Amino acid sequence: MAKQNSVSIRDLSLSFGSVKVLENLNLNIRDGEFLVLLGSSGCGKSTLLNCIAGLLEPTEGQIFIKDRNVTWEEPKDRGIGMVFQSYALYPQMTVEKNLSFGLRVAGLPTDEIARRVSRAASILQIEPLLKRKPAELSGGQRQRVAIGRALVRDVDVFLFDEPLSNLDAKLRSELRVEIKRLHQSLENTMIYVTHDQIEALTLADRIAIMKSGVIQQLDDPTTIYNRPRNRFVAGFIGSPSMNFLKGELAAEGDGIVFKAGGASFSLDGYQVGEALASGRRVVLGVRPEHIRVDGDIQGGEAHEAVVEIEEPMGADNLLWLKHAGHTISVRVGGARRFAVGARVRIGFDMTMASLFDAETEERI
Amino acid sequence: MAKQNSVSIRDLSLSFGSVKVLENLNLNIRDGEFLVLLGSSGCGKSTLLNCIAGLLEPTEGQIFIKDRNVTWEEPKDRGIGMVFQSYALYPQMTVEKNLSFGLRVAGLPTDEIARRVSRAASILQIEPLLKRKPAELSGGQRQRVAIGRALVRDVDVFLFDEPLSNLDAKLRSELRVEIKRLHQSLENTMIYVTHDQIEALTLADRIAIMKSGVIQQLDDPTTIYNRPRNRFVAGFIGSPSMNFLKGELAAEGDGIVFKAGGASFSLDGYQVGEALASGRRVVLGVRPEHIRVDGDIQGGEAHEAVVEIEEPMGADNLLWLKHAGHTISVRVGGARRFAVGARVRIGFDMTMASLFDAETEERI
Amino acid sequence: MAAQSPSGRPNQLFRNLNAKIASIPMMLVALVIFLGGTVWTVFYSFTNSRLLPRLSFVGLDQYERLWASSRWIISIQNLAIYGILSLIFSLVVGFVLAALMDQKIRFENTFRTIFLYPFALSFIVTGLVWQWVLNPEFGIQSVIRSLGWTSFAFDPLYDPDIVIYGILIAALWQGTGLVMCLMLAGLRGIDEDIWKAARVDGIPMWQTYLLIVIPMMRPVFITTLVLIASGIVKVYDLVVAQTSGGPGNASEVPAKYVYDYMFQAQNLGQGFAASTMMLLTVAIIIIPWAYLEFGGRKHG
Amino acid sequence: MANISTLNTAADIDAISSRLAPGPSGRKPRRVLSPRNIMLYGTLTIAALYYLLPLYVMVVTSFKGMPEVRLGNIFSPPMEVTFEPWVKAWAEACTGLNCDGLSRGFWNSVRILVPSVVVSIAVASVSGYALANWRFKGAELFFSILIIGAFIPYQVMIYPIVIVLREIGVYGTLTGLIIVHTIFGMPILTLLFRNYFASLPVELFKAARIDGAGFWQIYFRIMLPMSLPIFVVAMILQVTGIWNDFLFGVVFTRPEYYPMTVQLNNIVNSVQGVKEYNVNMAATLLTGAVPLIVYFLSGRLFVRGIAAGAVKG
Amino acid sequence: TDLEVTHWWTSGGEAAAVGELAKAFNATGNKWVDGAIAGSGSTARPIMISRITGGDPMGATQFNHGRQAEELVQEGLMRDLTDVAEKGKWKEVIRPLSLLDSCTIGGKIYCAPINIHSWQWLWLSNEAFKKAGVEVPKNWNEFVATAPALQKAGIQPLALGGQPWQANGLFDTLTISIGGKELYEKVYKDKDAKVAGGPEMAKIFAAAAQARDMAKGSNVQDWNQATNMVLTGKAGGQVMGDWAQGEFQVAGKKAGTDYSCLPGLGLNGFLTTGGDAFYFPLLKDGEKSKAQDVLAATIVDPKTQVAFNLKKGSLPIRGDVDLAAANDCMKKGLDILAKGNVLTSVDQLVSADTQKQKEDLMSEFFANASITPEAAQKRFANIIASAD
Ligand SMILES: Nc1ncnc2c1ncn2[C@@H]1O[C@H](COP(=O)(O)OP(=O)(O)OP(=O)(O)O)[C@@H](O)[C@H]1O
Ligand SMILES: Nc1ncnc2c1ncn2[C@@H]1O[C@H](COP(=O)(O)OP(=O)(O)OP(=O)(O)O)[C@@H](O)[C@H]1O
Ligand SMILES: [Mg+2]
Ligand SMILES: [Mg+2]
Repeated sequence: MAKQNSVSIRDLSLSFGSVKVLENLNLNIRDGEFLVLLGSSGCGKSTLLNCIAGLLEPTEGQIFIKDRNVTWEEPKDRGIGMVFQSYALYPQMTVEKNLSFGLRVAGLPTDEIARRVSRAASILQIEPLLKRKPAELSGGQRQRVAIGRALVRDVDVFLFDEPLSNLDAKLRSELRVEIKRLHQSLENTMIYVTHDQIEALTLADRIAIMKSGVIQQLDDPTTIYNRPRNRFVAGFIGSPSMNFLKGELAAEGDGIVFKAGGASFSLDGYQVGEALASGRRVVLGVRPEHIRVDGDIQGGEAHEAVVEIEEPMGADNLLWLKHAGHTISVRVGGARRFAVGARVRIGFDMTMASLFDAETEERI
Repeated sequence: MAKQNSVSIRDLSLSFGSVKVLENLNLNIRDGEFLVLLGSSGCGKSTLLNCIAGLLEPTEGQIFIKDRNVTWEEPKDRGIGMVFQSYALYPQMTVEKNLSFGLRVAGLPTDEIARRVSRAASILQIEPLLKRKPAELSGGQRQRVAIGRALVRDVDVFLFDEPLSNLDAKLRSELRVEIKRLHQSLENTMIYVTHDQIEALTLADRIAIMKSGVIQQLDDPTTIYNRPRNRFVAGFIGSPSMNFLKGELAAEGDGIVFKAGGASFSLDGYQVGEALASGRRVVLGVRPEHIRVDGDIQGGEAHEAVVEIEEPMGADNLLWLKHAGHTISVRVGGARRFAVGARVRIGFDMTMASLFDAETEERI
Repeated sequence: MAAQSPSGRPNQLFRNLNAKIASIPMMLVALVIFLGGTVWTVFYSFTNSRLLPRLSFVGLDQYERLWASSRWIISIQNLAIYGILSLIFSLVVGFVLAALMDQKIRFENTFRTIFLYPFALSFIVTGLVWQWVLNPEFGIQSVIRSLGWTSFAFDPLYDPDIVIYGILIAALWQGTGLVMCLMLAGLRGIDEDIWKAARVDGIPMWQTYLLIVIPMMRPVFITTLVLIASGIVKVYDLVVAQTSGGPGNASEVPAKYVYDYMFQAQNLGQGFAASTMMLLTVAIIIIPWAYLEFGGRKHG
Repeated sequence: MANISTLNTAADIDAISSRLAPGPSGRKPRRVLSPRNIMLYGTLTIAALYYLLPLYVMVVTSFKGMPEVRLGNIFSPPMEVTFEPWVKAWAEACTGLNCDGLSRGFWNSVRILVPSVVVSIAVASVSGYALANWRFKGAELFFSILIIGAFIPYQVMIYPIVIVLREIGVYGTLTGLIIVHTIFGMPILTLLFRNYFASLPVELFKAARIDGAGFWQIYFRIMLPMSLPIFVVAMILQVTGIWNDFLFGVVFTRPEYYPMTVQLNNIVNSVQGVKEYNVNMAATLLTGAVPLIVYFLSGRLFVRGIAAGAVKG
Repeated sequence: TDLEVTHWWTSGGEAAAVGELAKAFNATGNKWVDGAIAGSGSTARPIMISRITGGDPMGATQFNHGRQAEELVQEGLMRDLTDVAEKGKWKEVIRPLSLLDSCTIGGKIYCAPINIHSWQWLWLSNEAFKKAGVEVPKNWNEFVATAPALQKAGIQPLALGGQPWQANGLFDTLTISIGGKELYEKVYKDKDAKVAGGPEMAKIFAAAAQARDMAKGSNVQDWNQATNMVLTGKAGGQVMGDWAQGEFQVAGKKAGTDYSCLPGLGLNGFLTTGGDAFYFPLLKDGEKSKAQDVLAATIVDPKTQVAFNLKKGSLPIRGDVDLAAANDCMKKGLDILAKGNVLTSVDQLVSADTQKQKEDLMSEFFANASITPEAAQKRFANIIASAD
């Protein structure tokens, strides 16, 4: 087995009673990697994380941490630290006590405890808060303490279970940056659960996208974003969602084109994974930012569409267009404004598009 | 009194015991307008909305709806409908009952009730759900039913209290579009409370930004975004936040420049509200998307910076740069990637920047 | 190391050993006392044990005699009347009081304390006090008569037809405060927005309570039901203190039958047969409920 | 400042220059004697009278002399206040040969109460904690049996318990009585604690496990400090239950441990001729004093705890 | 040595009597630890039995004569007093000897009888009859005849407490006093269900129905409260055992002038010999065992007998004591005893179970006027048929 694996999960299955939550899951996480588990609510992310932490017993399979089989070990012996969505700070203890609790339980000498606490506090810049109780902290400060609690334990692997989802948008984006910084300075392995794709895209070295207990794709963010393995991944990532057009392939001229609702789109520039057969029923996926409008169109064909709704979002402007029966969302710069009902011309950037089989929904 | 006002609030004050939550608040909302109340948690948005609905009694002041003084009227007589954050559906009733309950209590004839329910159901596309109970619905469906309950009441004014904040990001963006569509088709007055700026920017005709019970700025989204009245508004709107550089004005050549941390920035193109005096201590605010990097720089001066963190967000790529002691965030296209530690050159788009007085924090 | 087999699985018995050790008292009580005691009781109900348990089996004789006894029949009837009425009244009175208390009233603490304090008193005391208040010679009847209505009659404890209601009055006095508290806690747990939604919809207060709030308080009602129902089945002290089952045997209850036959009549077999019948009734009511509550949602 | 910052469009300025229009403004005026208030406070007051009546009668009677009691009207206040019934109830009333009233039983009750309350709450809270946080196979089954046990009349269980206590050799001792109180407090208390602990965030428990705390460490250092409300509820329930207990106190101990209620029963039941109602009432009040005081001191916490423990089923 | 003694004697006269017993025992250098349990035998007995079977027995305990402790003895939980009895020549002095029979199981003696109680007394309030303007009746029948006059004067004719054993005792008394010895023995000793359902018994039920009408409206629970009604002239009379005597005595009333007593309801001269006895659980502690023997001897001792029974108002268990100090009523009782007109009490003839069933029937019958005597008799016959 490759030595560089920090956490390795083999054939893991877990059921609650008759409900199978995880099934035959395999996952290898490299040393120092920042892995994000992304998936919609209830897909089993927390369950997987709890298995790694030892808080849930797998029904079958094994878990290795640092090449040691820890499947049956107690959470504290696994060399992991965990940060929870609701912070889970001990409400009756001061921040300092919160941080040192685990160490005191383990019976570490006092000066060692003090050293570690002050190191964690300085890394997280919470020194002034050490004497306060959790109730006296703001959300972001609580989150930092929760991270600190994992930090003092000097562990190899950090587990985060949606650590930012209770915070408001502004704080979330600030703490996101801090976690990223922390990872850069500590270089620990981190496994991070979220259902927020922005968090996943910005933080991850690799993202594992889960759906009902199965990992759909495990890749770096760029690949996931640009070359989704299947339609689920494609639709799950990106906001607003990728535009999907149902249609079929047809031979036109000397190449193959995509036909949908009367319009036909040339597939020039599309990186094909397999041979394209005419007549095959497929779905074309194009992200809103890969559709050019009016002046932006750089050659190629153009189609006509009507502006239905305009959503200005500050930096960007989101258009919802009607085109041949489909509603298509398009992202343009924040400065470009359109009137509702206006007719525009659009062009697809096929180099960035995806084609999926209509049946299997796998990428072609 | 201007006839076009749908809701008009005069000198409204409200205290809980000794805590003043709203103080002398004035607000006029035009007929058919979509007004968003935006502000951080606890600033009094819900309180204001509850006053309008008649669920809280103001300590002082008056409320007019359709030019009728409703200050002392019961909620049901005000011609308003309200949608709550937690949906507040009656859990033991079917969707149909939920929608029709208020009408039945009001003693409307059965066929009229049926007509209204089916109209609301078809507008919201929840016909197939009419026989289900709320527990059997997904979050988005519940939200739609909650809106439907306001819809059947045939009211002039719709009040929304953070109706989307319990939903996940994907659903949120979908329902946002639907609410916008609903407004376009109904043309009612809508007052919408949120603390999510994307919602505010995309939905609003006008946004009222609140802070501790006081309205900071009331304007259309573009103005709010591009010409924030003060530093609070500037920092509150936009994600990631506007970059603020503290410095002072200095005379250079025949114009005034902005000097911060040794670097000096020309103010060419900045639309000045008042005369600029050299030596005045000011804060320069520039949004991440108004900073050009390397190749994008279109003339003007350029400054050097170091890439500290790169956050790919799919469509965009967020850079955190170090420049003369400041950390500056910059938004570039998703396709452009930078290595951490790389040196880049940046240029500010002064036409889109804001200058604030360092003391009063008001826009100059 | 990939070869390390899953047989490294430690013995399941020793997982969470401390939790199991700590649960021993609970398990012992459940098994030895409640289950063991029950089995023991049922077992000896088929014997003709007198003062001491003896293993001389008589089949169903004790049950035949039990159901032939008019006192037992009356006890069962009384329990049914008392049980149903006290359930209904506790819930209704408790809920109404709680609803009134929930109107942001002044002196809430005072009222709550007044309603709750009888719960601090034992049934013996409760029975005693009410026996006295209802005593025709000293209590309400005599006071009202002395005010001029000489024909006024209110002596529930000495009238076999209504004596059980006299007991009910005392029982409600003692127990509704707790129900009120539970209901109040339940009401406070209802989402504030529901009230607002109902107001905006123009739904009158009473309909809001009846059609919206009460159905939402199901868990509270269940907890309350368990508390009241377990008290009803066990009612004994109150009857003894108030009427000793009299006049005649008009206010007898099953628990008293059990006690009297076990200890006074020194006929354990008969007492055990009666307790078995009580257990059976309880089981018929409880087990389906327990199944729904605890079996249905295992990992609550 | 607030007004100025809202001045934006011309229309706004128009509206504001007109200021407050005539008509309703501010808080809707309320009559203190509105029908609603009369209904509300009327009902509450009548209910309160019903609840207070017996207490009033007890107090009033306990301060009357016997002749006055015989006069008949139990509701009239004492014409001549006498403390004699109280003295008698506390220190002089006889049962059999002992004429030291309730005073003797009082300390016995305290001696029974304190360890019984402590032990029963300790056992039940640990069980509830184990049930809520350390689920293991069969735990729920035991719990179900326990809950059904709550419905078993005490009288039925006396014999089996006598046998069990005899077999382990603690019959008639204080230990035996404590065990009995623990057993019968178990079902409801365990239910309360289980529900309460289950309503605490599981993540706290998980965090503590990752921190390496074991069963007892989590219980003592994490759970206990967060459970004040439910402990108050349990304490109130047990204090009332145990203090008011008569049956177990007399069946499972010997006279030197007889609790106050036994004395109360003796005083109330050993009547010499006419019942001395005034003494009985004084004795009743004295016996009920401890739980009553506990109530009055902790009523608010009680409601909070009930809300936390009982309602989330 | 300290010896804990449990009993249910807590009313005024009873407590005074116990005081005498304790004094006598303390005089032997031991110490009487009083374990009174109020609320009559039905409350106290379960507690006593639990403690004995639970392995934490008291030093001595009261039971009624009869079969209440039979099984405890059979289980070997009780101390054999044969030695003490022989030393004290109990067989010779105790009268009637049937008292000792019920202490004897398997030829050994297990209890020390302390007093004789007889149920068949009618206590009358002279004051009440004076108020009603009628003669104080001489027997039950006359008493029944005066009832309307008493009622007119606002006086409750017959006081009857609500506890079931009182109704039952009243009925048994009517059986003996109206029905006579033969009927009594046929029904209770021979358990002849035919007789129990027969015409002789029907008369008794008719009388009981009369008594029921006379007792209507006596809203008291305890027997001594009922006695108190007689004592204060609120009621005409009460049928109650000789222990009621103690209440009159404590109140300082004089037999003959303030109240009258009619043994056998003034109809015939039969008394039953119920009463109380002390049993001594088997103890491990040798010292205590010795103290138990001393207490047993003390109980039967003539001096104690006199002192105790005078206070209690019951009759002594031995014929050789001088009760000069006894009042009129007691003397009447002693006379009957001396004549040998004694019957075994119902307690001794039937089991506690049968007694309880009878009690249930009687308390229902006396409380509920809608039960006809015939219906009650039918149920009575059933109980006797299955009696043991
Ligand atoms: N204790 C349990 N008993 C039964 N089913 C459970 C239990 N815990 C979780 N599940 C189920 O397992 C599935 C996965 O749950 P999990 O908590 O892992 O989801 P998640 O991906 O973390 O979702 P979220 O984003 O909402 O946290 C869900 O369908 C859930 O209902
Ligand atoms: N019933 C009340 N009693 C006392 N203070 C209250 C009450 N309701 C609200 N407040 C206070 O009034 C302020 C405004 O509350 P409000 O609910 O209007 O805020 P909000 O802007 O809606 O916040 P959020 O975004 O969290 O919903 C807060 O500081 C809150 O603490
Ligand atoms: Mg989760
Ligand atoms: Mg709010």
